[in-house]
Amino acid sequence: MSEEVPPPESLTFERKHKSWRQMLEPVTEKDFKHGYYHFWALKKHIEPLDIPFAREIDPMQRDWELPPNWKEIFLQNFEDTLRKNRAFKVFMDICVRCGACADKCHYYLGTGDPKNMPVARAEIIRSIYRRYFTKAGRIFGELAGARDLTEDVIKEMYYYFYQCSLCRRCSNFCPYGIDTADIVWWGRRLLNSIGVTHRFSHISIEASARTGNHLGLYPLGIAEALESVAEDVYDVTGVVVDVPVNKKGAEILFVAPSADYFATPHWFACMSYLMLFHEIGLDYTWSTYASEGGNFGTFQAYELAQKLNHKVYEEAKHLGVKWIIGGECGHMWRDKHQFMDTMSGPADFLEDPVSPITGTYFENAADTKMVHICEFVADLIRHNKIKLDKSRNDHWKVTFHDSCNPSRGVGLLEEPRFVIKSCCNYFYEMPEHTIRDKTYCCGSGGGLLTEEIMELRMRGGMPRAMAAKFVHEKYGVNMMANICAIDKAAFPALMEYWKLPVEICGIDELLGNALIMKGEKERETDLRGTPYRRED
Amino acid sequence: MINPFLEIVVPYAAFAIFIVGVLYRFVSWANSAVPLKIPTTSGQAGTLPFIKRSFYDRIDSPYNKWEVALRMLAEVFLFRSLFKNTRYYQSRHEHRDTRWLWGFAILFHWSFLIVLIRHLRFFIEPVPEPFIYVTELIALKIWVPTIYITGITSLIGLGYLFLRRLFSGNERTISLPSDYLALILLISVVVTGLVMRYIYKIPLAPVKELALSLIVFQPVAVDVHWLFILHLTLVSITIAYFPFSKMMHAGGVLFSPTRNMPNDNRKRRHVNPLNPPYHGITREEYNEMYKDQLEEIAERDYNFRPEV
Amino acid sequence: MAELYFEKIKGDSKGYYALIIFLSLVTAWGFYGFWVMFTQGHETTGMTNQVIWGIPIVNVVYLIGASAGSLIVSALSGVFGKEEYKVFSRMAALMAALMIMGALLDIFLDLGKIEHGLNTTLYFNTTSIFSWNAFLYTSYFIISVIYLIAMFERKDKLVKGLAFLAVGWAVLVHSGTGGIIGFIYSMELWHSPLTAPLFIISAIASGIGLFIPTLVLTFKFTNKPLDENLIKSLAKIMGAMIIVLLYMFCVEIFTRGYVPANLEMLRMQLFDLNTPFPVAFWVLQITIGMLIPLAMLIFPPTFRSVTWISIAGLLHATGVWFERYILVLPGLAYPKEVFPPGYVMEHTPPFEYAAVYVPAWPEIALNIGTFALIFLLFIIGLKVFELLPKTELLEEVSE
Amino acid sequence: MYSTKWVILLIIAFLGICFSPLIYNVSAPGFELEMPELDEPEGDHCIEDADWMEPNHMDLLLEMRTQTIRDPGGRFYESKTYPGEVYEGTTYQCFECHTSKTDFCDTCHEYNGVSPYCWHCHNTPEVLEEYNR
Amino acid sequence: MISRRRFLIIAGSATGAVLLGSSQLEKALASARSESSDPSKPLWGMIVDVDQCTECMNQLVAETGNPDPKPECALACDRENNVPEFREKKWDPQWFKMLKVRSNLEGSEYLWVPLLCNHCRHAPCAQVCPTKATFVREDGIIMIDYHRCIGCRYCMIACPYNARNFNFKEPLDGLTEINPETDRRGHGVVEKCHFCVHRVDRAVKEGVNPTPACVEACQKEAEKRGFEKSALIFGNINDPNSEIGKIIRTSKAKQLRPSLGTEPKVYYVNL
Repeated sequence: MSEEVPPPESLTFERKHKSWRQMLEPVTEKDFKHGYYHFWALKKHIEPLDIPFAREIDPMQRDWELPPNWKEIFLQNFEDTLRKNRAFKVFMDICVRCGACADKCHYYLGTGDPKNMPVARAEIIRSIYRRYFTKAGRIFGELAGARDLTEDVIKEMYYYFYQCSLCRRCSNFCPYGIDTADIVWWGRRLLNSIGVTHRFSHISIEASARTGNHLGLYPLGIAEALESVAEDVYDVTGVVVDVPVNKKGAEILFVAPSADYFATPHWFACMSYLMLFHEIGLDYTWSTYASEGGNFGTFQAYELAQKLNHKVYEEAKHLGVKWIIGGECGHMWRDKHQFMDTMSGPADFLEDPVSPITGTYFENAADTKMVHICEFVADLIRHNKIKLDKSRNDHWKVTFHDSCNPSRGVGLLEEPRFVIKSCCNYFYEMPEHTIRDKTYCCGSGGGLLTEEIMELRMRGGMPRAMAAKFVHEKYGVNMMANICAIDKAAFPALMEYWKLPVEICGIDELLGNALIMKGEKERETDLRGTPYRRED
Repeated sequence: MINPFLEIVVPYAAFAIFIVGVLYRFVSWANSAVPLKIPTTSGQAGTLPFIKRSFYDRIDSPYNKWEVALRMLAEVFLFRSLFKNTRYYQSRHEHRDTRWLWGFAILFHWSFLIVLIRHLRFFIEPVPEPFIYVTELIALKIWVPTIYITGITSLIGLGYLFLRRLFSGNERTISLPSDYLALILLISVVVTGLVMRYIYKIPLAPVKELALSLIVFQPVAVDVHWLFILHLTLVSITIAYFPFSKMMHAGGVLFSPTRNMPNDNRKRRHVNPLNPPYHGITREEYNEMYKDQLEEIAERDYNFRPEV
Repeated sequence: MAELYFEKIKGDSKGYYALIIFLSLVTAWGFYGFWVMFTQGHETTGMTNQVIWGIPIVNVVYLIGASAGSLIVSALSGVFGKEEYKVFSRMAALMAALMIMGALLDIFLDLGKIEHGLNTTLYFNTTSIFSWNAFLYTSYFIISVIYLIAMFERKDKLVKGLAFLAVGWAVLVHSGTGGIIGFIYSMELWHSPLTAPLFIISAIASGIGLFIPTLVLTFKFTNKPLDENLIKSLAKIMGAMIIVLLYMFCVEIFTRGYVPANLEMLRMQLFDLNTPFPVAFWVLQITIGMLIPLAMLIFPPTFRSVTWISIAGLLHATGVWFERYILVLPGLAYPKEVFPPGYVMEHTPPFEYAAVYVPAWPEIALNIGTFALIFLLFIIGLKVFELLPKTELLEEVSE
Repeated sequence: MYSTKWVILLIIAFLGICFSPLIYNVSAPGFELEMPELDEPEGDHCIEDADWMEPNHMDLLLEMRTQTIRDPGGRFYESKTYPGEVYEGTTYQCFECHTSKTDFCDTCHEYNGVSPYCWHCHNTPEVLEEYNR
Repeated sequence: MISRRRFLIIAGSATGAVLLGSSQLEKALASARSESSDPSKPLWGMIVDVDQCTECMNQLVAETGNPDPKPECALACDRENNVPEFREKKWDPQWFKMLKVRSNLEGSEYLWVPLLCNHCRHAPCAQVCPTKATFVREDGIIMIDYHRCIGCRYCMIACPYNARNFNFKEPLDGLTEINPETDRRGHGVVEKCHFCVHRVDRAVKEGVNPTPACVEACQKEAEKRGFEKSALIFGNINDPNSEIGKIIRTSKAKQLRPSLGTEPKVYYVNL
């Protein structure tokens, strides 16, 4: 990776200021930069997903082999989208180009490319809207900011819609609440309709549609992966924990992103789920059919999102559980919070989410019946149902990275902080404008967690890295907690690239470290094997 | 100068276009479905009782419709989101609050609103005494040849909005001719108004007579000054342009799903009227596909215990 | 020195909101007082055709002084190179801007025809010190605001330049304000070349005096560690200024008193117990306002404690308010000697010896409301702007 | 149409605001489209051309007032429309022809929603009548 | 240590300020010296014969039994200029005050001395007015532009003669009769005697000698009481042949508070 991406010292962030006419000229494959554009989707991935016109090309080639009537299809779908989505239609109409969103986008800050301003990103498609769906655009053309739909425009859309991580930071600052992420999301769906799409997320969507998880693991593979997580738990704590899988009649279904039992540092968070559930004696089960909380469909299209999140409810019905707990994941929680109930609900076959340990009724999840692990844990801690030894995390000076989706899509800000403060002695916030609702993206969300755009990811992660650098230099922070699987995957590379000795963890890992279990041996290392210093 | 066309036909046409256009816009927006409840949550959501939510959290992440109403009011009248604006200093990788845009935007919008309200004196008869008193008070009447501050401040606000489009690099890049057009129209309306008020004074009684006759639909072509006809024509152009331009953001903000919906997604289900049916592998198909493996899991009694 | 970062306060505690509400109510009361004055005329005040300026003007003079004091604290780092004072610079600059704003507001709301008030900007009378002051005050306010913005934007060189400019301007503003009193040759008790320097000295002293308790309380309520040595050296500056002040009072009174014609008016100001002036002068200004604070600064046990220093500062700030009172009012209360020496005028009211002036409630409301407004905006400012130094690092070290 | 209830509410509010002047005018007692006739002044003509006076009288008053106060000879204003005719620069000069403030000044000012405050200090026939009975 | 460069900057700006200030001063001095004494350019002034006033007032006191009566001249002023009268003396605006003065020696007799605006040549009020609402007219009358006055009351403080009054309340409340020819004032502005400027202007236009209301009343009163001459004389100081011009040129007339250098145009004889 590193040999492809220029080192951080050599990056420049010069902002180019084009004229409005230049902005209307599409960026085509001639200007595509290596490290910025995505690989093309493979037939085998998108054909099972009913995405039409599957073909395998190189985006750098001149001819994109668009279907002959692509324009009609695109405009037809455009009109359909306007009818189906009020947000999209309103956002097409009401932008005043005040520029409040411009320097809110981490990709704009990282690349200086004016088309990466959220407003300009939306203008890419808005110019088409004006040309074909408004009178002013039809009559005045370029003067009204309208332009014809050409193959070049499609190329530009492909290039820039896949340079957005759907983090919604711009939406937070827009005086009209224009959500560029929403525009890009529906824009990607439009591109899908003419077979223009990228490779990365479709691999996972296809796998998840088939096997239930993004990694394409088969049921036994999942169970055995979880078993080895339990082995690691034994190694550290000396406690043998059970891992219920597909257990019918359990009270609670637990859904986590599949990376949790596959990748590090997700793994350590998974260990502490097992430890926690064992410790409080929760009657729960993992599932192999709904083995994935994450939903890469939410990066692509409504239908694909629905395809993936439907399984959670179907599995809950099948296993006859009462309600559901979801693990740490960012876009998963946007999906579970804002999408799943609408797309696949209602979940009236489940019971009210009441914590069997504390008796707390999770009123805010009354209809979806799905509770975030942080809410669940915060409730346990609040009622003193688990014993915690904060000093076991003393070797970590922790900061918390609000992942975009839980903060701007769910509003989950205080619970994670409550959990961290209960588990750690040293907790420091990053600068005010980079946390909570103003949090920065890791630079790799929204389907961008792919190797070929490493430079874009490193540049886009720059603001977050700088915030981390600030607390690292000021307080000696060496651990960045978060509640997002993509963050956990993206940050180690980002921190390495920006030369920050900051480790990444899920906040449940901190919980697992601090959790005092019945019958545990004296721990010599924390969950990730870092030995505790002996004071001899 | 009597000109029935400019005095009667143009204003009526413009007003009709304005009303019909705005209603058309409202209805066309309303004709689109709202597939998802997607509020931007800029604060702590409603959650467990011991998690404190401050007043700002209630505005920024509303949990019920009252809090949504509060959020919309703050958004419409105080430009709440714009108030949170920050600036990124690339050289130091540092953020600061920046409220210039907010300040001048709010200066313009409020001043202009007050100017509009004060214009009511031309459209109503008899003008109630308290109305004059109150509007003069809020319009900040000062000096002995009276000057209403709001007229001046709305021009200052517009001037700032215009100049930033010219001189700020980001702004120049994203500004379209239509952005300038809207500003130029408003500026010319304000300038002609100010000229008539302070520099080249024109008889008022015919103006009021014309305005009244228009508003009660008994149009009379009155002999008014050409400056006023210019003002009236510019206003007509502006309001006729209104529904088809970005100025429609005034109504659009009310339709913005990221702001006008409560963040109670998991508490109350949002129904998508056009929700497509599920296409994909059902649990039964899945059972078929991975029969062997699932059976093995069943054999282990659905419980995996590490061997130690 | 490592770069200093500043932060806002969270400001969502109950106490904060209670304070906001309390100060807003007081401000509203002050505004009501103004409204009564505005709609019913100055008959609602205690002023007369003889004592034509009352405590609102005393307040104006006081606030301008305090503003300069604050600004000088703020500029200590920029102008005098005392980097350690940078922690206060933003707060102090905001305080300075707010106080000059309060002064402008007071002077404006005390006008008889407020709706004509902006005429001062249209017509400029070069021979009028008041006209110059209208220009100086507004420009001073603008300079301190720009200075503040420059600090927010971290334009260090600009900040330094502006600090020089602002301090220079503060001296000008004070000389100007001194001129308002000192230039008036129709009244012996006002006409004095010493007024301008005396003004600057007491401005520094009272500005620091008022700023110390504000600072100590702000740091206390925001749980920030405060370097006591900084407060102590500020207090030392204040002490030195008090000594200079006492000296200048002596010079002024003796110079005046040497003229036989002035003896009677000095007797009224200093010894006539039928007037409020001797008490205001000897007890409130000299003893409580100067001598006791000075003693507290000299006496080691009290000098060691920041609380006592704050009290000393507060006492001195109060004392200087009465100094302004003595500066403005006795001159007005002593009738002008219109006829040649040797004549006695049978004084008809209100042109009489020791003319009575008892402030009425609208004036008092206006005064108190102004202070409430200043502190209201100050605590709102703490929430909105990055004013307070980030000091967790210090905590870390002390652990 | 979706969320019909809210949209209809919005449309009603919008139309209500747009047509509020009409609604007020229709419902207000004493609505008159044209300005009521002004009191016929005595004398042949105004200081300057009457048509010019209508929009510009305040400027003339302002100019006359400045001259009257500031110029030793400025109290007397020579008409530009009618050369040779000299008028004294007091507001009371106006009332020699326009014998009523209520029927002349106020009629027009009220119609146009203007409230000058000359009469807080300057005398009007009405005040004189009240005080000099 | 102050650097050389900084020193130069400071020194430069200080010199500039001094130069600017001195040129202003010179201009002011020049204007003070070049006072015109062209008879055709009138400079209005007044002479008060204190003996006559005392005589008249003593008679008036004897007639009315009121120790502090308001003489005809003051009443005429009130009527002419719509000066209100209020019961609370501290707010009562008096343009023309009749004051009781005596020598400070035991047993001296009282004099009655009228005090009105002294119309100084170098008027402190005009000097300090921040808006030039108070100014010295070419013919020497100190005028107040009430439309411009902001009510700051600094002029009252600067006036050495207590000649100015502030409108603490609405004058209409204290009026019983209104002279249509002059304005009233609103509350919140400062007012004072202006030598009945409307009479002066009219007289100048007609080419006759102006008489302010008080002077006219004084003449009538003198006639009534059978005095040889009236106590108040108004006229053009620049004209050596006018009555006032002659008296002033006898050098017997005194100004009040001459040490201030305000040079009033109201002169007192027999004071």
